[in-house]
Amino acid sequence: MTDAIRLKAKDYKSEVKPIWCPGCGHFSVHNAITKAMAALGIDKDRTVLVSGIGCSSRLPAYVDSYGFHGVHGRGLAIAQGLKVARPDLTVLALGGDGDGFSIGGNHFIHACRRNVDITYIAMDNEVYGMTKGQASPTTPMDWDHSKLTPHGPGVRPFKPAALALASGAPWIARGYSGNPNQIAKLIAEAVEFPGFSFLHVMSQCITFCPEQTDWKAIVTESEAPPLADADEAAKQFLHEDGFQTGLLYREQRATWPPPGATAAEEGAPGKLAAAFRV
Amino acid sequence: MTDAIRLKAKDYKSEVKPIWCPGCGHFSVHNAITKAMAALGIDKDRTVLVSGIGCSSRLPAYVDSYGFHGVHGRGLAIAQGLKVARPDLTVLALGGDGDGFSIGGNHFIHACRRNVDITYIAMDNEVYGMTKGQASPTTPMDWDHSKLTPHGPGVRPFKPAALALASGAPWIARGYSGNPNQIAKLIAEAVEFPGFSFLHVMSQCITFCPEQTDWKAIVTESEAPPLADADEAAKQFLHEDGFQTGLLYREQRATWPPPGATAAEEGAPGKLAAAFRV
Amino acid sequence: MSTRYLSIAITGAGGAGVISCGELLLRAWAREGGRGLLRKAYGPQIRGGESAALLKLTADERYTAASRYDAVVALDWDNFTRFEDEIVLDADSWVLCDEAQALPPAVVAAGARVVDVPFDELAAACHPEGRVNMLALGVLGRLLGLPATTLAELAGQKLAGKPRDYRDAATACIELGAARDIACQLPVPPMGNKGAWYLSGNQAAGLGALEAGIRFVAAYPITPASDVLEWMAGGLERVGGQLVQAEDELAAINMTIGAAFGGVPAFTATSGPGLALMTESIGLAVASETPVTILNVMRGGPSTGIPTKSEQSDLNIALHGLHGDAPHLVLAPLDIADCVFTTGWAVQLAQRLQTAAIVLSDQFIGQSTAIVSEPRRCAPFAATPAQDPGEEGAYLRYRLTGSGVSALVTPGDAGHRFTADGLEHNEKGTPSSRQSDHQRQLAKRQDKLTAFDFGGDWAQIDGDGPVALVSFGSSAAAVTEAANQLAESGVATRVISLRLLAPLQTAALAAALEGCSRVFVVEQNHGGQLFHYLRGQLDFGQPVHSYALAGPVPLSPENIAQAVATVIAEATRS
Amino acid sequence: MSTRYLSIAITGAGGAGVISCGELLLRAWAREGGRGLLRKAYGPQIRGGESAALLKLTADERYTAASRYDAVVALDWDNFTRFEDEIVLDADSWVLCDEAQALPPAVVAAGARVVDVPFDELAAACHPEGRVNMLALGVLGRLLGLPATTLAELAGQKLAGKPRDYRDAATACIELGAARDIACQLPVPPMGNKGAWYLSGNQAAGLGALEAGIRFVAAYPITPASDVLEWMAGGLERVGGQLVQAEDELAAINMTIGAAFGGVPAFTATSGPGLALMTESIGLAVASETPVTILNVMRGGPSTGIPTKSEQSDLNIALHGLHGDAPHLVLAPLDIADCVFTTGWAVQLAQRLQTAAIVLSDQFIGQSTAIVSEPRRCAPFAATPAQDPGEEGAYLRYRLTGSGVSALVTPGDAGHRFTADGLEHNEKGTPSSRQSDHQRQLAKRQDKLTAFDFGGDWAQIDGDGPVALVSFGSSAAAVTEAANQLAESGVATRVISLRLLAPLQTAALAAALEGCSRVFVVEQNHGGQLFHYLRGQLDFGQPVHSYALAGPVPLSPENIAQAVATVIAEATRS
Ligand SMILES: Cc1ncc(C[n+]2csc(CCOP(=O)(O)OP(=O)(O)O)c2C)c(N)n1
Ligand SMILES: Cc1ncc(C[n+]2csc(CCOP(=O)(O)OP(=O)(O)O)c2C)c(N)n1
Ligand code: SF4
Ligand code: SF4
Ligand SMILES: [Mg+2]
Ligand SMILES: [Mg+2]
Repeated sequence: MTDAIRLKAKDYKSEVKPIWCPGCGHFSVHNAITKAMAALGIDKDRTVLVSGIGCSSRLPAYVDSYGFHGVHGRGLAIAQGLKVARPDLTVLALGGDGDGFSIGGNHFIHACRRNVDITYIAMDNEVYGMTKGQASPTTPMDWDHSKLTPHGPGVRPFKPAALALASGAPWIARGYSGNPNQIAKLIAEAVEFPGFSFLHVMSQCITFCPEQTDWKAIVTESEAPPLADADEAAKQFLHEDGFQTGLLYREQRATWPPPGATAAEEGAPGKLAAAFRV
Repeated sequence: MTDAIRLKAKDYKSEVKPIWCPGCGHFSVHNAITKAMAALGIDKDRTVLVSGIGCSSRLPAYVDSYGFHGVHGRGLAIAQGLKVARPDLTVLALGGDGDGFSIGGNHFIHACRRNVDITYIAMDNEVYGMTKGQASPTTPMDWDHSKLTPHGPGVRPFKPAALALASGAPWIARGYSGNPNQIAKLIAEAVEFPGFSFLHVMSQCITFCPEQTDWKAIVTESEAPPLADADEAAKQFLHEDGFQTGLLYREQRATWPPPGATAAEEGAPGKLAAAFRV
Repeated sequence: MSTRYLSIAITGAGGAGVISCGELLLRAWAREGGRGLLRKAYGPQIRGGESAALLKLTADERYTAASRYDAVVALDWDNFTRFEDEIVLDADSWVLCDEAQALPPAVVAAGARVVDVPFDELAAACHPEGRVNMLALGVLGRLLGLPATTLAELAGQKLAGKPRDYRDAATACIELGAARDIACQLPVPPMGNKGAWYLSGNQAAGLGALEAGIRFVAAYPITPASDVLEWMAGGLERVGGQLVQAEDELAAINMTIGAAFGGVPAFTATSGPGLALMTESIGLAVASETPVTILNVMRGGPSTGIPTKSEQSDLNIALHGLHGDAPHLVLAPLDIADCVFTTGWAVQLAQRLQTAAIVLSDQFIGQSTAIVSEPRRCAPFAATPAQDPGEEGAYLRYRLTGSGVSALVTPGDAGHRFTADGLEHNEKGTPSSRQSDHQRQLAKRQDKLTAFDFGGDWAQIDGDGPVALVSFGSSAAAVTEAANQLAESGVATRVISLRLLAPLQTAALAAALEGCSRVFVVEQNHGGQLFHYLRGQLDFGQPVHSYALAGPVPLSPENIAQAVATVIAEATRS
Repeated sequence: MSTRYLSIAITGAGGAGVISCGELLLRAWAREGGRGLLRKAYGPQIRGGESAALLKLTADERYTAASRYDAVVALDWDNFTRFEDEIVLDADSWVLCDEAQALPPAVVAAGARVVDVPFDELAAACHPEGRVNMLALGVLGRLLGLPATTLAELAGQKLAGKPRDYRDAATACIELGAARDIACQLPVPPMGNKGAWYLSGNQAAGLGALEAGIRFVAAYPITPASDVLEWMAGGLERVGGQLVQAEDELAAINMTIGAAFGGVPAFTATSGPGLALMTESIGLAVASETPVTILNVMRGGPSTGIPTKSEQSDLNIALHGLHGDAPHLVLAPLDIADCVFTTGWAVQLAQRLQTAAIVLSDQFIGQSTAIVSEPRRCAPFAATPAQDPGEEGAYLRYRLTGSGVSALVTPGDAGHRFTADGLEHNEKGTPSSRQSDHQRQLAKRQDKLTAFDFGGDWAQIDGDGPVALVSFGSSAAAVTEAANQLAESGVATRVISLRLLAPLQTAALAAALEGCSRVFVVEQNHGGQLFHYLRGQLDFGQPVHSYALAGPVPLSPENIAQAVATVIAEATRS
């Protein structure tokens, strides 16, 4: 960033007032993003936040950068297209557990596999907040607060970190909305990591899952260095209770597209046309 | 099956002539399915084969049972809806690697998670056969035979078994088109397994990937009992070269919907209406 | 104003419970034999934002949105401006509020009469757990002449799960409100009708579907369709059906198709964005001749648009959103009660004609709650005319028959195995790319719709005047109301409210228009979708005008009447 | 028959190389200054099934499908019946085949003249690696008067990667064929034109897109659009762009939108089923005003339909398949060469008007290869009229301007940060559910299209007779040809071939129809989609008739001419 004055976190907030319920975990993520931006001294004009639809996906408008509030479940696809076309930009994709793991599940696993250099923050409250509290793919089997699944979804929840690992994600971390400073630190690392970085944030929905205030008591913060071994990571991710936070896994591998893929050939369009002449 | 005469494999073939290229691996799967049906003495009239679109997905018409040839990538959704509505039927879903892991990826991971009692056979030739040879999510990174990806896809292929495991599939096996008897045995076991069973068949595309005839040399057949431990399985699936065949993983867990979920209440529709009366 | 009605708006912060207040008031009103509608409006906040309960009480069940409000109960004025477009006040309006809070400029400008009710103060003084909405309920109940005991009883039922203290507080506040003498006269409509139902359009649609035989639903939540599903989840459990919450709309429609293929009548509900995701597979249902019903509760578009507000802008996609030539059914319920009939009819038609039916409801009728006379039901169709699948082995799933409808068997049926296919196929179902097979199957799928006798329910026709007002779905109420107003000013109309949009009953519609000198096509969208569609299908012998106005504010009968009157006046003058 | 052309069909098993034979023949013909078209037809088998190379050589570049065949080279007769609908023979036709193989009944019935060429035997005798298709190439080359050396040279280029033996065999077979004296006279059209191009419509569309500035493509393979993408993958690499093979069409369109938001002109290509999956997000492009171009290469529908064959049945979904009121651009190239112009124009219009453009090509022009005069290009638009985003911080992304087009900045632009949104929004882009914002933004998105001056390229108009023949896209060629035939029988026509379908240029079209006594709307689909669309948009003062016939067999000029003549005769009689 060329700007001489160092910006503070609050300088990265836009003037739009969030629509979230008081006490919503997404406020923490919003704070953490702006903190990370400040810590990185990131250029607002060269940063884009992309999202789908959901309470969480409303976030881009609250940050003073470029943003794209897309359609439900497709934020990751927009973000990848943007980054491939404009490798000079810093691109973050954001969304909820419904947006990312339910309707957007295919883009999630393919983004992990494709390894385009973007950061993806999934704000997981184990519920569809925006549509007033239905079960998501991470909702506990027996959560019976939704009339749509009155006896609970009855289906084992996804373990997003395990899914990301199996799909090929090279950088996996977890945060908790009760600890925005840690989220900020992880976001900064994710942005700097060259490749697809997946940050899973447990972000409580105070309105539809007030019981999530109990998360506070069971969250653990990992001090251990991130695992670089996929076996170990898989073992951990399949078994964990889902509340260990910190950088969990990191591996270096080639990003896509390969660097320098877009060098133009001298006079190319003309030559292409010429090839059709008899 | 009530029928007194025991049917042979060939009795389960329909009269429609397959459109496949001579030498296509899908013929083996077709044979294996009819063998398994004969071995199980399955009732043709109570069996449904559901598929998406692709060379592989053409299979249902070649079997003398009920069938549904759906649209690209959605066979698993049709199959699950059918089985939930009609638990009395035997439902098999079939398709290719493009159909199942690319466009159908979201249904694949959610079917693994949901655990409806169907059998899913993915006929993986690491290519889109039907559309004339483009890369699929399982194509090797450097496979440069498609004009769409002239330097190879450049992206690490999915490991379908690992993905299935991370998504929650309780029964995972692998077959190879060079060994239809083993496929038949696995299909029979899959059909009898109470829950979602995922059979990954390496089924060569002789036309667009003639190099796949080399698979013969590297396939191994597992004699070991299936793993029941997810850690061990994950470790194996993330590392394997993809050619170990046999039943790889089996775990018992509750299927969805829970049994007996559809018992009707006496006079229910009338009572529902009555509740709206002032 | 031709129709006597009483309109009341109750506004407040999201937490204040204005919607509960409105619901309890309407329920009590229903008990006394009143008729009325409750529309709910929310700001964009999920919780804690402002909300409004918009009541219209009217003895004749004319359930359009109110064009002005007789009374506003403002528990606070925060963000009132968000509703400014909808809550129109004038000098005849009464405003009940705490005068200590400054009035918004719009209210001052309207010159409404203000009555001081210090809600917060009174509620707090009445009981430590006292709540302003219950106080308002008492106040309004008195103005309507409702017994405080009824209000308290209904509140008690609603709060059954809450601590006793809380319930006591409610009763105390209701009583306090009911005891308060307020110098304000409201034009209370007559009560005393009996035999009413109390439900929302979404509930009515769910009931219609279940009654018509739906036993399987797969869906993905979306506003404003989620509450159809939420009601059906409970309902299906009781009738022995099954609901699957799918991972997305692509799965939802395909699961629906799978269940239908299994012979279980199957249904899904969604809204615009979800419908868009489903069109590929609705085409599969059409091509494979698998019966499915899709309820689309329309909201503001395009794209994510305005999810919580009403509009009729999904007509185009419902009619034409499928690729290829894919004839199917499109219907639209005309009002809340009609959601029962039209949804049930759609389900039965889909089953009978082995195709997809799209039902276009909208947020206005879907999420409003009303007191209505017992809804008409779609009489169960006579059993499907006997279709003989023929001998074992000789079954032709897609046989060319006179009616275009072929015998359909379902798995489990012995000896009539077939493979359903979305690829073009011959009569047996085997894929074919021959011109002859293609043309015949295309014709079959079209002809079975064209040839079917849909009877008289394709539209509701009122009046026989020379000016035709044509609309579809929920606009019908506003148009009917506009027709009444026009009648008062001497313009005789003929109101044609379309329930069946595809296949359009062109001959019947032409007959219905016979003798009309002028046609107005009224709809709630920007592009005049119905207008263009009708012109494309029908040769109008008379001038046709478009009255198309996008949401989210409901269509206003007054404005429609005025627009019609203006055109007629101009035509007469020139 | 008004236009002199020579039609040749070469049929055989999939492995026999009939398509290569057709391609080499057409290339050699091009070298000599001939003009012609090659259409490829395959059976459903992936490999090993039957296939046909359908050639039409005609000096005037009238590239309709042949209505009958002058000659058929049948390398074998297996499954010939699959092509029976397309390869029409009569007593004037020549059939070159091995008489040892029994003739199919249809050929016998047609009374075609048979010439014995024992292909298998001759090829085997000529060289151990001898191939029948090369023998046929030699035979046909001689009949067309093409030098055997040219054929051998082109075959050598094509077989460059094969072993020498193989290439030698090809040369030997070609020479043997060329030396064979065949007692058959074909009406060979004149050659000697120069400066031709040799390409398919799909290649032409790809070229048009790249020349218009496309530098990003995301797509998912689908027949018959994959070869656009396959050509573009190579092309983009050379012009410094990027192609992403997406996991599905949902990802493809959204990646395209993402790149476009980044300021890089972006494109995707698909066919019916894929377009259906994209409509939700095309609506996002419309609402967020992000420019994208979608090429839809139409195939037989509905559902999976007939993937390898042509049809024009995706007009409805292209026009109306988006939910909500979502005005956008729909265009259709009129022929293979025009794919360059129309696709380029679409890209530029999408960029200029900040919206989505759907281009409707089809399998017939997309996958046929032709020799054409140098294609016309869409002249690069003058740089977008200066749009001042205004001062830092005061930028209104969705500002209401006179033209409806607002200044668009892309990330990286200092100080004009905004968030694009598919939710309804105010001028700044902040979500809003207010009536006033909604109505204004709806109007803006419509008006920017309505107000734009599209110039004269909206249609191609030929003739000024009183009978109008209106069509769109690839039907234009058959209609033009029909018009010529009608002219010969004294019916003067006016052919209006629509290139711009939305926004429909109603005023220009009405002007073009002025003085016409009768209008025929011609299209290749079952439902008469264009017919109904035009009637819905335009007040026709004269009778309008629909000539709509589904695929997969291409529209026949003769049948169109006859249908028109019949209607006119009847009208005159009555
Ligand atoms: C295609 C489509 N389907 C459904 C919806 C309705 N919808 C909006 S947000 C949402 C889920 C939001 O849940 P999540 O992503 O977890 O975000 P949260 O609100 O919990 O932060 C749904 C189902 C939609 N907008 N579009
Ligand atoms: C929505 C949609 N997109 C794309 C296609 C085109 N398509 C047909 S089959 C296929 C891939 C087939 O590959 P796979 O599933 O691996 O089957 P295989 O042919 O290799 O057996 C594709 C992309 C389609 N039919 N529908
Ligand atoms: S509903 Fe839940 S997720 Fe949405 S804003 Fe409120 S607390 Fe947050
Ligand atoms: S193209 Fe490949 S997958 Fe398809 S039928 Fe031929 S060999 Fe099999
Ligand atoms: Mg959530
Ligand atoms: Mg494959």
